Amino acid sequence: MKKFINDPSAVVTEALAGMAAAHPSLRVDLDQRVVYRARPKPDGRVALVSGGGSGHEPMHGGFVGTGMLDAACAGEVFTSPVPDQILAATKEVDRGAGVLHIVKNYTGDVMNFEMAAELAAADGIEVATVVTADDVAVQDSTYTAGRRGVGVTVLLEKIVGAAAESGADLESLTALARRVAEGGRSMGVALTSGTVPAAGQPTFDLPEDQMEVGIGIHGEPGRRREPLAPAHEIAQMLVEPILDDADFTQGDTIAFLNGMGATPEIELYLMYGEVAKILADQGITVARTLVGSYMTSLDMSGCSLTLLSADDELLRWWDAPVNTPGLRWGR
Amino acid sequence: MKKFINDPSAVVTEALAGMAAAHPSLRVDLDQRVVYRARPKPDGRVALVSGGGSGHEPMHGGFVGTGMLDAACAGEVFTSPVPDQILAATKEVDRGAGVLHIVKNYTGDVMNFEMAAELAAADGIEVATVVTADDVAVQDSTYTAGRRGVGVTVLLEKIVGAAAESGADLESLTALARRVAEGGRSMGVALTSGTVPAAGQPTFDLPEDQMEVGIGIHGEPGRRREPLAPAHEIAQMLVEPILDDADFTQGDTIAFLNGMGATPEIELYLMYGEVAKILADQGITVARTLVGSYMTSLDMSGCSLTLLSADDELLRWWDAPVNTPGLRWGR
Amino acid sequence: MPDAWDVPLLTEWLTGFRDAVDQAGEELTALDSAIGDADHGSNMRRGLAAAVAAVSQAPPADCGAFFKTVGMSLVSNVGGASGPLYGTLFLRMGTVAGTAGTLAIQLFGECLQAGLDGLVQRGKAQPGDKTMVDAMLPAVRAYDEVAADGGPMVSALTAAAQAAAQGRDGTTPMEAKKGRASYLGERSVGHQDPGATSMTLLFETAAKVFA
Amino acid sequence: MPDAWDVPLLTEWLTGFRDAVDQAGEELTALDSAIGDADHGSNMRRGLAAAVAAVSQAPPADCGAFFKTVGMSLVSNVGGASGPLYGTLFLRMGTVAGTAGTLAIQLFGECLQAGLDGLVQRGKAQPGDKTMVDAMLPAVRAYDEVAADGGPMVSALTAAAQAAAQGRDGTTPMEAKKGRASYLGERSVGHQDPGATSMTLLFETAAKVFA
Ligand SMILES: Nc1ncnc2c1ncn2[C@@H]1O[C@H](COP(=O)(O)OP(=O)(O)O)[C@@H](O)[C@H]1O
Ligand SMILES: Nc1ncnc2c1ncn2[C@@H]1O[C@H](COP(=O)(O)OP(=O)(O)O)[C@@H](O)[C@H]1O
Ligand SMILES: [Mg+2]
Ligand SMILES: [Mg+2]
Ligand SMILES: [Mg+2]
Ligand SMILES: [Mg+2]
Repeated sequence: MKKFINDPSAVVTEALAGMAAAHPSLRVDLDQRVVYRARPKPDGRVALVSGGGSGHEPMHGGFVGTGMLDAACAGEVFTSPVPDQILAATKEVDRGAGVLHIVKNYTGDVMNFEMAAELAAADGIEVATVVTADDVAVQDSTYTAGRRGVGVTVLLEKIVGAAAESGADLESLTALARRVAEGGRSMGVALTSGTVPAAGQPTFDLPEDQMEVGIGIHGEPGRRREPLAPAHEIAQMLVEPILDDADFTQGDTIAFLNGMGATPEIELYLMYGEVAKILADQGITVARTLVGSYMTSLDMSGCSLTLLSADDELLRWWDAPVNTPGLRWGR
Repeated sequence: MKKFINDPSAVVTEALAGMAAAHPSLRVDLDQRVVYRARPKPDGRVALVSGGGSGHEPMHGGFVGTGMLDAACAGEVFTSPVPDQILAATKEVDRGAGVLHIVKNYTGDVMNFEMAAELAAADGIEVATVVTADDVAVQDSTYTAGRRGVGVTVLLEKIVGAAAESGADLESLTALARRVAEGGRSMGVALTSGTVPAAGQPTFDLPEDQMEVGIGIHGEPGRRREPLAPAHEIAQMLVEPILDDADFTQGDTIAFLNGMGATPEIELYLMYGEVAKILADQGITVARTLVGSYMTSLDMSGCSLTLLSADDELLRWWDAPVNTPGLRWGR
Repeated sequence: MPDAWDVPLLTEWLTGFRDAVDQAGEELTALDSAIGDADHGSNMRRGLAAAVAAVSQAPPADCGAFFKTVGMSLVSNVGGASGPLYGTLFLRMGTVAGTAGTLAIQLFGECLQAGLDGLVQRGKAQPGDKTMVDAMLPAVRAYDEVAADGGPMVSALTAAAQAAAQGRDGTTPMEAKKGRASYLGERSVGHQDPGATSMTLLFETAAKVFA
Repeated sequence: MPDAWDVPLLTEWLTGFRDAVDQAGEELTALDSAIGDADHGSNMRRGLAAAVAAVSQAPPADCGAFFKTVGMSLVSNVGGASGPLYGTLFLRMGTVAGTAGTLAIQLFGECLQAGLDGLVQRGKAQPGDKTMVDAMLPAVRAYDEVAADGGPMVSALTAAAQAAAQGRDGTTPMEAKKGRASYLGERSVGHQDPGATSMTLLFETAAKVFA
């Protein structure tokens, strides 16, 4: 294991300390492991809280700031945060207009946020929850844990964060969030496994000529192994299952090509070029694009594609100013 | 070699095509391999041109946009661009007020830019050149190739880009650029070698328990090998030679911790936390911080630290709006 | 020795479970590596260390308080799926136990049933989904059968532990429908469920307390 | 056969050099891997392919035009350090050659000296800095000595090739002061310079044209 770390069990807290040192716009509670805005939003606005296991940076702590999240709870590496963290964050950011929890669909995340929401409700805070579940590699069914929440989470936090900044109420924000969650689909592929610091060795072995297709963001193996393929074929493997699952030919689409942590930008751009060609061939209008490593899986080499159906309202929120360490544009 | 590529010899052009597809704010000349702003700056403003080998993304193409570069020339992977590209870019962006070439100190880069500048001058375009040479791992001497230009290049492009936007003339921009180049120092370390696509295998072998200290950004071996150390010791190895070389205790400092391409953000932040502690102990006032992978070395795992002495003017230009794919803040 | 739980015996159970998980930690993580994310061992270790610390720092006054302290410690320190699941299990046992100083065979059976109900309500797993439910459900059934015949406790707990182990073994051929293993689809077949494995340790330790 | 260069002979030299570099490409890149960035072979191959294409597409009218076409092709297609260096070398030879249809031993010597001057001016390397200068400088000196004695061309070029090879071998123990190898400091000692190696091929090929 070759990593810039000290003690494997202290990685999360030490990385949060570095974030705090780097970003005066953030306030980091190192005990509770919660990242807050240094300047909370005004009273009467709905607050957004997200969180999850660590190792996905910049998600979620890097998305705290004007136009996006109010707080992010950092769990152990690849382990969801505990209800105490989420409750503390929820109480801290509530401005009297309620709090929206943005949760990725993993059993642990869902349950820990659920317990925190129950506790917050008992404290008189109005909490609504949206769960993202956009990974088409997993078959959807009410009898299973369902699909994983992946790339659409980033887009949702941006879009709903902008709407929250404008003063929308909890009900309409929740409806907007559900609309985003339902309109997004993702698919990922890995060239190498990541290494969990506490484990000390790669989660799986992958030969030089193989890749994992249909991965999530926790260094887990995918749905199947395939021989390593040229970029244009991999692009096809990403786009096809998404289009098989949902129609993106009507209206506009936001395309998000995400790096898994160890993929250099030159390769991401090359992949995006291949994806863009296929999307154009399929008659899909890409209105906005995001290419970069925004939702990572430690030092895994790989990428995921997310497509999101976007009407004019969504695009307007997408274009609205955002000022976080991980995503920043506009005023 | 596990990479998202098709033909190793087509990597640069295909990645540029992806960049063009992802960023409507850019115009990419795929024949000449030059990245331009889609909307050129107004007449009478000095234009900034940079460039170098590919494989360092987002540098330089990702820094084209308002408040930073006007054009970036992309060479083959780790090979400086040819004078034709630089000349074409220089002619294209000249708004009648002259063009500043920002060149990293490598024999090839310096000579190719020099030839282009001679040809541009012959065409009646006023060209000034600034060369960055901030890498303290290499001994400075007028009898050698001198130090490599590394991290300070990113800071310089931001700072001088902002000043150029404001309408400063070529002479004062050149003076400002020299001041930035002289005030910056960098030091880097690698945990793994990168792989040049055309070569197909890692440039050097590095055992699991070793690291290279004093690396540049071309996947080359460093000045020496050391046993792999905990993050706080590595931070010391980065800070010490910089402070041995220049004094940063007077006035403000901009600190830039850069990832080399395959280093995940959680590790970068952890490293920055260690660096920040040492800088504070040494009485250095970090006024601004940049943490991220802005000047990479393909898929190398590693990081570099750059410190830049900054007075109020430099900080003002640093804070000024910038809108490029790689660096974006303010209006 | 009375045929009922009290706070000292519950404490013995908890520390015994902590020791068993400490010893099996590598195995639990290895099982979780194959079909999950390689942390079930470290999750349970972290949570049980906190639970043991909590009950020894402020010894609970009654059985209900004991279960609640354990449940809250697990919820607050584990995270992931097993934190809320084991946590809810103990919290619900605490609700039924209330201020009782001892739990005889009947009342303890009601506690177990409440815990199981809480676990299923929280996790929504069906039998056959390849989860800890596949160990706990048969365990509670087996306990109830012996309890209906009047005990003694050691027999009920021993029957429960055996049924749990059988249930655990039964998870191996299952295709997971809940938890992370479900993402693997058919690739999850042929691996024993880590949560069912730790759940079996819980019942085996309980039987030992009365043996 | 006249004892002077003309455009067909220069073309033979160029294609011969292209072939030699093609064949030695792996070796040049391997040398550059050890103390540089592993691209000298591919850089030179790319540039010489373009130069050969350029002169065959539009055959130059005179020796000066020939050298300028080659020089421009190298400058425009190689990049890195070797592009401007080899490019400048040929461009300067072209300036001296001018509109001459043939280059006899004296004039060709002046061309070489101008090329060397251009190379040194561009790269600012001193003898002993472990660069291509360490092969070219002794080669030009050796050529001049034979030329001062009146030739013939083949003797002057053979002497030059031998001196280049000797200079190339002499780079191995040097510590690099210029180019990428200089970043390695003492780690550069014990490796032969790639640029001096390709430069030696240039002179060896020239000698073969008249052999
Ligand atoms: N919905 C569920 N209902 C019951 N048990 C579950 C459920 N989901 C997961 N589990 C149990 O949790 C175990 C995994 O726990 P652990 O590894 O600690 O959490 P995580 O899956 O979040 O990493 C599984 O082996 C399974 O027995
Ligand atoms: N300043 C210089 N003067 C003369 N020759 C140089 C100089 N710098 C480098 N060289 C030569 O260039 C060769 C390397 O060429 P090449 O690998 O093609 O370019 P780069 O170093 O840019 O990758 C070196 O082996 C050396 O002979
Ligand atoms: Mg987990
Ligand atoms: Mg090179
Ligand atoms: Mg797990
Ligand atoms: Mg080279």
